[in-house]
Amino acid sequence: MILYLLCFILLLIGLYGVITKRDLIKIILSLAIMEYAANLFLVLFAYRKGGTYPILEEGREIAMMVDPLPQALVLTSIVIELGITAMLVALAVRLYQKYNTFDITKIRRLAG
Amino acid sequence: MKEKHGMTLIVRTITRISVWLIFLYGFYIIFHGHLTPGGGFAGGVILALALLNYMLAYGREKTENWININLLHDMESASAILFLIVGILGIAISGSFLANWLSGGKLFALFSSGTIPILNIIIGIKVCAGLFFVVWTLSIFHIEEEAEE
Amino acid sequence: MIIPYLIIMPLLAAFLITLISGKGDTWGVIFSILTEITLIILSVIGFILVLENPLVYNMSGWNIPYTITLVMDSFTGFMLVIVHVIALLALMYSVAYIRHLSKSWKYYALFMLLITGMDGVILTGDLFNLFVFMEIGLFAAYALVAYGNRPEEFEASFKYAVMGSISSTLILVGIGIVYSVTSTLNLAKISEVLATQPVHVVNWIGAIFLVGFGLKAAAMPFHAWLPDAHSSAPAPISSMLSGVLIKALGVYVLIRLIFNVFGFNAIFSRVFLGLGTLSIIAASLLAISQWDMKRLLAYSSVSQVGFILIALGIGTRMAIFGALFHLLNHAIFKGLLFLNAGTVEMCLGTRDLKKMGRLGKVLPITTGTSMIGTLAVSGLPPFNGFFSKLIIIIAAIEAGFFSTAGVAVVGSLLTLAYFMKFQRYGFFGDKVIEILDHKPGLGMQTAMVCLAVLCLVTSILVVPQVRELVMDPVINAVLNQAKYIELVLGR
Amino acid sequence: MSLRTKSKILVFFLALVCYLALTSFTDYQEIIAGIAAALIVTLLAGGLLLQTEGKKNLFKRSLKAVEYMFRFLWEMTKANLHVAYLVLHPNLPIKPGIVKIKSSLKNESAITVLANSITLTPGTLTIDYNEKTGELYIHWIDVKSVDEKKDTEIIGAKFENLLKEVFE
Repeated sequence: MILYLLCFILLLIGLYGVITKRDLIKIILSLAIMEYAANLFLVLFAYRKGGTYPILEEGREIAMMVDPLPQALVLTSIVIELGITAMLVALAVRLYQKYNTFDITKIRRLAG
Repeated sequence: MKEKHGMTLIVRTITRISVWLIFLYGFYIIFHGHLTPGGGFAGGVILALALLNYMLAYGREKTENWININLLHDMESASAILFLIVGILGIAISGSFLANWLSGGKLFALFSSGTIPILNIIIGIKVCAGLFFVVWTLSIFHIEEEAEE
Repeated sequence: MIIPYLIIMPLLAAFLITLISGKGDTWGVIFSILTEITLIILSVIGFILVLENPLVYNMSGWNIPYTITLVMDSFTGFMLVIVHVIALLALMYSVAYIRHLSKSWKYYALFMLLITGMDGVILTGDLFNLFVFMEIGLFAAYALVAYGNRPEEFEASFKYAVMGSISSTLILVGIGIVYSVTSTLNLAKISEVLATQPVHVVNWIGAIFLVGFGLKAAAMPFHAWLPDAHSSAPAPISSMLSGVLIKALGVYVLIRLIFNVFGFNAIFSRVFLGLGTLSIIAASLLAISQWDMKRLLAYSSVSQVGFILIALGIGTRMAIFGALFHLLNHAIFKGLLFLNAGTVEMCLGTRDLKKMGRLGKVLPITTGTSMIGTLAVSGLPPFNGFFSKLIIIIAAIEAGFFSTAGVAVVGSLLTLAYFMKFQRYGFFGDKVIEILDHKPGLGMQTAMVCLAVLCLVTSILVVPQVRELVMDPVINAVLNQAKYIELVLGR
Repeated sequence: MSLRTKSKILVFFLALVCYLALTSFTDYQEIIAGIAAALIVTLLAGGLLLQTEGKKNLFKRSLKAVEYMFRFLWEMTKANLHVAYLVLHPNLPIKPGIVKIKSSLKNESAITVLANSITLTPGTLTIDYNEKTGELYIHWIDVKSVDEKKDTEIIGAKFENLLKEVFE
């Protein structure tokens, strides 16, 4: 249970960072923390006490393997996050080119 | 402007000596995707890192001489199309998209599990090219920015 | 077996465009338009086929617990037809419009990815697959919002991407919770298992998904990204985003999850009513104060999504008809209005309503079609907007939600008010304009005229015979949870 | 046979051996896959390994290399003890700074090995190398002198002479 709580706290730390930080790069990093917390959560609930890795090899029994599906989901979501993070970094670089700053409070051409 | 021409001689020499080993490991991971952890994505990332290692050590111009950037770009889209073609062949042969239309082979052998190794190789190429172009494109931004100032 | 091709074709087109095109956009235009025409034909055929008996497609030859299922019932077909009609017209419009921004094939490849994402979300019967396709579509949307290479577009795109990532993370957590409760990701199976769970579990899961997909649908407290993103994007993309993306990724998924999977209950109804009321009133008031043409339209999108939400909250058969009808109508007239705004922006070089004037002489077609669009969105007869709003109000009164009916009436009046402003300053201002920066192309005008005609034609859906033929199967698909489970699991 | 071809052949066999060591030497499927992988690697990065023509006396040079290894281990042990002494001393008598030393080595590999040896030895760390003048910049935890010649003597000389014999 304590692990789930820590995972949730990690998610909140990321959310806090996204909301309060003013630097574009810090916002991207906070988003990454948030996404890692979600991934961690997925891996965490698939775990069980004494479970082993879910890879079939010669002479291994299936009984004590952990659930492989959430791990597959996490792999997929990591790939997606890679794409989104690359996109965000590219946008941040372009914003820096146009405004000469990473400070989000100074990037305000769109009102309201 | 030092970055444009790469890093010092020490880094370059190490890269020169080790780049083939990184490539080999990437191919190993891709080929064994259906037997061990890893697979197309992980192996593709390793391949891309080998290319990026060279790019960081030697700079952009030398990388352009070493690998054909246009060919890599074409390979990226071609690999996606190949993936879809393998999937559509599944419709044609077995009746549903991405169905495994090759024979499964013996369990735990290298040449087994039908189309999955083929798809792994295709994904590996796609990820390698894609990830390489992400960093490549970001480094173009960098140079433009310096030129503007 | 047409179902997988609806996803394969746009994906194939996207990568063919990147492979074949050198520098120009000729191949991009040819491939994307050909694909889009094929997709329209496929989706119309599909819609007609599934009116009788829905189709289920299991990917890669495995059976249900091990595979990703694609489900096509009449609701899916309905959404697909909307998406592809708007997409084809937006694409026709793009050819001339995008060339004045930049001549690149990248736009068409991204556009095809956007279509892939939406098609996938609509067709899939698997929760995680839905997430993946949603991210594909959103990724293309982020890139397309920033396509015009102006500072404010990057800003809007960044904002959109950050908000989108937060909501995607929430949805991922929600998927995790659903999987830990039900041990499956197939929507029908989830529905089956959740029926045996205590109701508060269902409500909590529903709450997470409501926040996540509410952000995508831009219901009022979660709307902050929409006015920036939708007003900064290139015009055809604005019309795609406002017209279909927020519905395919937000409203459609909410309807599918709440009605077909979780089961509609009083709490969901209250939440929908609350979100809808807030969206209608607050967004309309915000829209009145806007002087930026496309921003006004973007706020109007938020308030119109509010109408759909309150209709869903009422939840009777008639209200669902109103919701689906309004969804269709909003896609058409908001698409049209964004294209009009884009034409004006291209021809005058500004979006500021104060700087515009009398455009009747130089842009007769745009003025005429925007008039039709305005009348439709403000709910004046004989246009489609009138009927859908009327149906929603009647349904509210029938079900005893009098305050909701009142909100809907006030909302319609406010809509009329801000669109009067839009027309008065945008097209019938005091200054007579005679010189234009650019001339609108033929494709642009055709697209606008087609949408304007559709504004009138879709009114035909209220005729009882037509409604029975087309809309009743769709409403049944939405309302009948048991049938969905039965259909997918094949019992 | 040109240098590039030689390099490619060398890479091919090295890659094949490495791949088979990762998997198994007996399975024919692995051998086929290994040959394929080695071929691709050779095509991609084969020409990069060798850049300078090899010298004669390979056997003698290998012996020297082994000797160098032992010398290096010995120096490392000494330096480890020295740093341990510095850390454990209650006054912490360190005097960090960056010094410049001059190396007479010309061969790229030799310089790389020298720089890495200096980095691996505790207490010293190679920061940069100037190709034109042959100068190495080194961060030193306990700077004993600021004179370039003397520093070269203390840090570089113990490796340099042997490396010259190994590579040149």
